[in-house]
Amino acid sequence: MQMISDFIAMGGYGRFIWTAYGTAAIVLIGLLIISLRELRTTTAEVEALEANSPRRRRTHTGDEDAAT
Amino acid sequence: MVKSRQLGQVAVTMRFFGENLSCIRGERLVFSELDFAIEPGAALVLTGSNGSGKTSLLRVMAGLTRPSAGQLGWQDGPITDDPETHHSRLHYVGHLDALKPVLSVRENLATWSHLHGGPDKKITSALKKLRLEGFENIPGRYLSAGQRRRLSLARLVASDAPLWLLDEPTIALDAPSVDAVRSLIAEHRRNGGMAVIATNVDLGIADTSELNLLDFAAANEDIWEGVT
Amino acid sequence: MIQQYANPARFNRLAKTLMPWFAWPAGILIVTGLYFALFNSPPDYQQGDTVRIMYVHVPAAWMALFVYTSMAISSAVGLIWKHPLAHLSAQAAAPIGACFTFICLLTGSLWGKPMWGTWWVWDARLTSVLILFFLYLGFMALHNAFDDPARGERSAAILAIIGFINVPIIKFSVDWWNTLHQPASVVKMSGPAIHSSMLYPLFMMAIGFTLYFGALLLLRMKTLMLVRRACGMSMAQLHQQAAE
Amino acid sequence: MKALTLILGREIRLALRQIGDSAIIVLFFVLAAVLFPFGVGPEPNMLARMAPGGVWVTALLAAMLSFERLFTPDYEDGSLEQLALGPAPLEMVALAKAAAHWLTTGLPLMIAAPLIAVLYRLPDAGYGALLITMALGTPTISLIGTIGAALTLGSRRGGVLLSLLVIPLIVPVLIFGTAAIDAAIGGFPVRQHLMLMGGFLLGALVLTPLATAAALCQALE
Repeated sequence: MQMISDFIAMGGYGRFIWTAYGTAAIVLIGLLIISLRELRTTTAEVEALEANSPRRRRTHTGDEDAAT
Repeated sequence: MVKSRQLGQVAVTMRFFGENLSCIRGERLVFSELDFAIEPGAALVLTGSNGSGKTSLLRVMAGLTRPSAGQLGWQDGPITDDPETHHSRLHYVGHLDALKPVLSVRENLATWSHLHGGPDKKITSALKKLRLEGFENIPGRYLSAGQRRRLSLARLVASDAPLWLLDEPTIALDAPSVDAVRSLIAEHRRNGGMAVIATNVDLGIADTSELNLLDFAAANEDIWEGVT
Repeated sequence: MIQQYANPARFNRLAKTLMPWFAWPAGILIVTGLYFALFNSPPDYQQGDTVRIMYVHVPAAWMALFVYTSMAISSAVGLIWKHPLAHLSAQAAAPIGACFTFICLLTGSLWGKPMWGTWWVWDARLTSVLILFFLYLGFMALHNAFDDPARGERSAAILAIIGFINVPIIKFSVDWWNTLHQPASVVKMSGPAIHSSMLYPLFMMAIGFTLYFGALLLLRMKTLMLVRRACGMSMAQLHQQAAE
Repeated sequence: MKALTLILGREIRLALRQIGDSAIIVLFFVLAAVLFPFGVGPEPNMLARMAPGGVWVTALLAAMLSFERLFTPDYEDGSLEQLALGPAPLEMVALAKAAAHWLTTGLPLMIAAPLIAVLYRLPDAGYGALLITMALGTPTISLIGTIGAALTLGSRRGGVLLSLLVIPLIVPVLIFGTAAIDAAIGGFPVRQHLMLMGGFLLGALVLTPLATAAALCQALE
């Protein structure tokens, strides 16, 4: 038990070291999570856009347009 | 090919052409594989529905917009070699009138014609051709839309340039002014000049070749196509 | 698909294959690096345990400079050869670089408090890194200040190239001015002035951060490509309706 | 070269017609500078100690105000397109714009600066250095400001964004400007600070037109 509390104390500088590591971890992991969430929402958006104008229907209107 | 400038006569008589041009606007391919060529004395009319790329093509010809592919050139070489010479060979009249409300009509025209090396005495004759004589000292802010448009067109005659790039020149113009513009273009072509006119309205100009932007539309392909 | 422009599909496949090779090694290296940094390396004879902050501060500083340099290079490539993927990689890298710079500044000041007795000192190295942070924020702010994304990326690219002058200033600030900040002690002509037991965790963390940057860059670039694709598709449909 | 004088002449004529704009800038400079004594208190040697920084920072902020109006009016009414299509290269246009901005804003600020320094009870030794550093600094600020103005042309919140971009680039000029005045007051040699500021000016004179021209090209595309 004593060993762990020594380790936490870090020779009296514990709060500096742990805040440093803590904020670094929060920033890096936070950025990762935000990026992953952004990817998910954008893929959903592209799929939605693709759904309401599937390739087949688009070329169809394309031909019609060229004919007129 | 006489390249020196002769007073009153359009000296630079050369072909202007573009090969395999394509242009992207707002993530969308506006037109692709577009070729054109204009001979001295000729006029090219650009037609096509709104958003088909008429203005984009004019800006590419003027060198304002860099084409995504292909190149433009005169007979003595591509425009990218010497942009300044290319710019000195053309007048571009876009939708915006380049007019300062604080400056008078004469001062406005003088700034642009002096920049292109136009002599002072041609300013009054330019204003007369566009039916703006007597407006010399009126500050720009009092002009109506049609008058502003005519002042913008006066730049064409105030200093010489073989190639005219006109983007809907007859908007907001009354009938006599449209006739004045038509005769200006005809006289310019007689002097060996060239004109490219983007318009949706029939200008009634004799023997022009036509280029419909829709023939070069890229079937709605966006450049980020393959990303899934 | 227009071949001579960017080839997003090919890049997309490449990113899919490369991603695991960046992500997993990054995780492993950072975890082992942390283990060595916190448990297995000796405290400094003068600074005691505060030296452990070095294992986060120094790699973050290296990454801040490395990411900005990669942004400046890809911006230059984007502008000169009009290559849209290059602009995308700069846009994707900016937030990552900003986070690394923020970590570098924060851990630096947390290390400065016990060692120099103050959170912040107007020292050449610290000031120039602060300016680097503002340059990152300026790049991101300028990037989405325009309605047309293509316009935003090009003008931000110019800022990235102009701001690059700051990177050598940061690198050599410790040599030009007598700064409180420690001069270079790892990458030196005479070899590193740090004992190997401290050097290994440092390199592990540095490589781990670089791989983390690589993986996140690929991920963010894919998102940005999808955003552009959505923008292109909606524009195309708009004109499709207009043509009908 | 003729084109440079033509464009410069146009800019100055435009500025003279709207002389109110640069007058407002100088007025803001005076007002902002006067605020400090209210905030910090009228105690003489505190003010004297703060004079170089106070004058320089407020002069910088005053110059910052006028950058946004540098290209935007021309961009909106189409004059910028015509300038770009003129026979002169865009770098020339950028240089002419920066010179016009310095004449209409930098110079008035330089003239007003000693008056403000009197309000701050700047020691007599400092006035010479103040004028020289302003003479070297304000053109650099104008040059770097044109880059910011060109970069943020057509953006939504142009003004604020412009300051965010320009301030980091102008920090060195501010540091050595104030350091030179402090050195002069303290009787120390001023030469090295002025040499560095001269270096910044020459560097800016050569490099900024390139960056501004590139930014203007993007804006016109």
